[in-house]
Amino acid sequence: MFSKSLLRCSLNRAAFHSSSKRSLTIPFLSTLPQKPGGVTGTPNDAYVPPPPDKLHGSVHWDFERVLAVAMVPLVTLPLATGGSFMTVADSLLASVLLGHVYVGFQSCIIDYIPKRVYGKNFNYAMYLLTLGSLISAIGIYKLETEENGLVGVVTNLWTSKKEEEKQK
Amino acid sequence: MVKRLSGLQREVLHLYRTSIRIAYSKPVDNRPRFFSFIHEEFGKYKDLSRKDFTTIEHLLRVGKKKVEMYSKPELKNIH
Amino acid sequence: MIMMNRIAKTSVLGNILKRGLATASATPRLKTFKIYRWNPDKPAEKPRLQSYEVDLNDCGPMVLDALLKIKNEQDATLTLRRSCREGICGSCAMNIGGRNTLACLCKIDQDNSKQLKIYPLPHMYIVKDLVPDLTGFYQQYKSIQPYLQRSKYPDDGKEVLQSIADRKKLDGLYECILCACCSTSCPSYWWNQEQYLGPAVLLQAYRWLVDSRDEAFSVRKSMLQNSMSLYRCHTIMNCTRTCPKGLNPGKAIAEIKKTLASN
Amino acid sequence: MLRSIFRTVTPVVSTFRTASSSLAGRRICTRFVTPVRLYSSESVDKNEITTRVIDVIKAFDKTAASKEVSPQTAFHKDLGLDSLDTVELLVAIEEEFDIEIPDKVADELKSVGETVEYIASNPEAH
Repeated sequence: MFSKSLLRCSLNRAAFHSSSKRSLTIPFLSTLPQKPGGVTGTPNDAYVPPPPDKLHGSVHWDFERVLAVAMVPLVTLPLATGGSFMTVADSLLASVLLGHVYVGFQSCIIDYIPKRVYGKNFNYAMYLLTLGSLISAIGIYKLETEENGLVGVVTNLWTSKKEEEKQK
Repeated sequence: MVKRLSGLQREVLHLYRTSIRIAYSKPVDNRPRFFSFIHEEFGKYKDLSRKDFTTIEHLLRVGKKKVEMYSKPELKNIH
Repeated sequence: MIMMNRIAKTSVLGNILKRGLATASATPRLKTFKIYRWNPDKPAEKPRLQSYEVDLNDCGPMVLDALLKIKNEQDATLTLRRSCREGICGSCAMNIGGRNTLACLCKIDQDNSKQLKIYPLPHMYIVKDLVPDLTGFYQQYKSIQPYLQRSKYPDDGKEVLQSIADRKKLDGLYECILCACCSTSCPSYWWNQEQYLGPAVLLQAYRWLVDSRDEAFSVRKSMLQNSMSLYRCHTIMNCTRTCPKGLNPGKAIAEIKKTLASN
Repeated sequence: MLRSIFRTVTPVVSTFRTASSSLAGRRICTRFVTPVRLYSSESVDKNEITTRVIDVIKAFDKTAASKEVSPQTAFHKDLGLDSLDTVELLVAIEEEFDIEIPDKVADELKSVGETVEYIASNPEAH
């Protein structure tokens, strides 16, 4: 995987190498002007890190891990019981999954639409993500109260497919 | 007649403007040298294609670094 | 006795002669090296791969030997950094055959039917040919304050002592030569190298964090407490895979995350 | 070279011009005595600006000196200046009036009239 990605990169090299980051940015989003050559000053000027912020640092990382670990029993339980699942546990699964997905997408945005390059567009992407998550949260609420939960939906998909096959 | 300038063109003009301003910040007697140096540096790539983005961007980067160097007040003259 | 001596002498002589003749008469094993070339003095010319043929019979075993042979005999304009030629200075880091490594520690594949492609370190601004601009990398290294910080030094003016167990913690960290192979192989570093410190610098950050003699750990920890400096590491582990010195930056970063998480 | 000589001469020339263009005599006297920078509070008269701008243009290396320069003259069309020359000329004018024209404005200035207009609207010009 590693050598492959590097090889691909080296093939593209001729195209982007002396170009700036522009060829690597998302084409329809406006970008901020960047430092010439990615740096200012000499090698003797230290890089200044952003101000310390635990909420976006270790606390955020802990939150990520807790969600990921919590997914394990929540997913294995319904698989083991074969579909019959309590509403409480089911809604817990749905919300933890939503949190997990939210944190994952957040990471993607920080990686690929960084504030340093995209400025306002970074904020817009974050708003969009929050909006989508809120809508999903409402969806989960409806799913749990009016229908038979996330596990129920998955079981339905499973069984209906089988029935279709039987009909054929 | 009025052509909208592209972002890159505007950047080139900005670089040219800053370098000329720096030339004005030097002692009066030495200014012509700075001017002719700037003219020479920009004149070298006058025939560069407008579409040759990668080269223009590279030259802009190099130019900005040079401007940074020449803008130091200790630097008073060039030959 | 004399006879014996004579026989031994002739056989040795014969051997030398034979070997000499063998090397002279053997067909040259020409291997093609494709090397990335770009000249900053002619910026309008696009970067290109230039092919050179080197006779492996007449060349040292390492890629750096071949590069220097090319520079000496074929093309003096080929530009590269090198210094110690024994893997301790970290100057000759480059991308050889798709892998970031030190040219002086990388053996030439003796199969001369295959070409060998040599590029500078990926995703860096290029100064010329195989020389990348590492200014940002050095600035980041400086930002982690890579020196011993403590309020008191021993009264006798001798070294600060530490236990054998404490010293052991630095093994696998202090050997890093800052060649930038790992940082430039990291996709996260490719996207965010202005803000993400990258594996090499984080390995050093950890090296000073675990040093029992250092007292600035709270400062060292707090400067990593943001979303960019440390947490852009997604344990891709390219760093560990590519390290020419066999170190494990990925593990060091994980250890930093653990120390930060538990406080 | 020629230009720099001209530049040192222009302030004197412009003061003479203002004298002939029937301005208050007292002001001219002070102008001879004190350096130009001192009265920044007064806004400068438009005609005076025009003459000074035209002087700078005439002193500029690359303009055909024989050509008549009026407020209607366009830098590119009439004076045959390319974009870089225009930038250089504008910086020379900036120096003359001791102001700094922001990039956005400067990229839009296409003629002598527009430039004079901008300088007149700038309170820091003198």
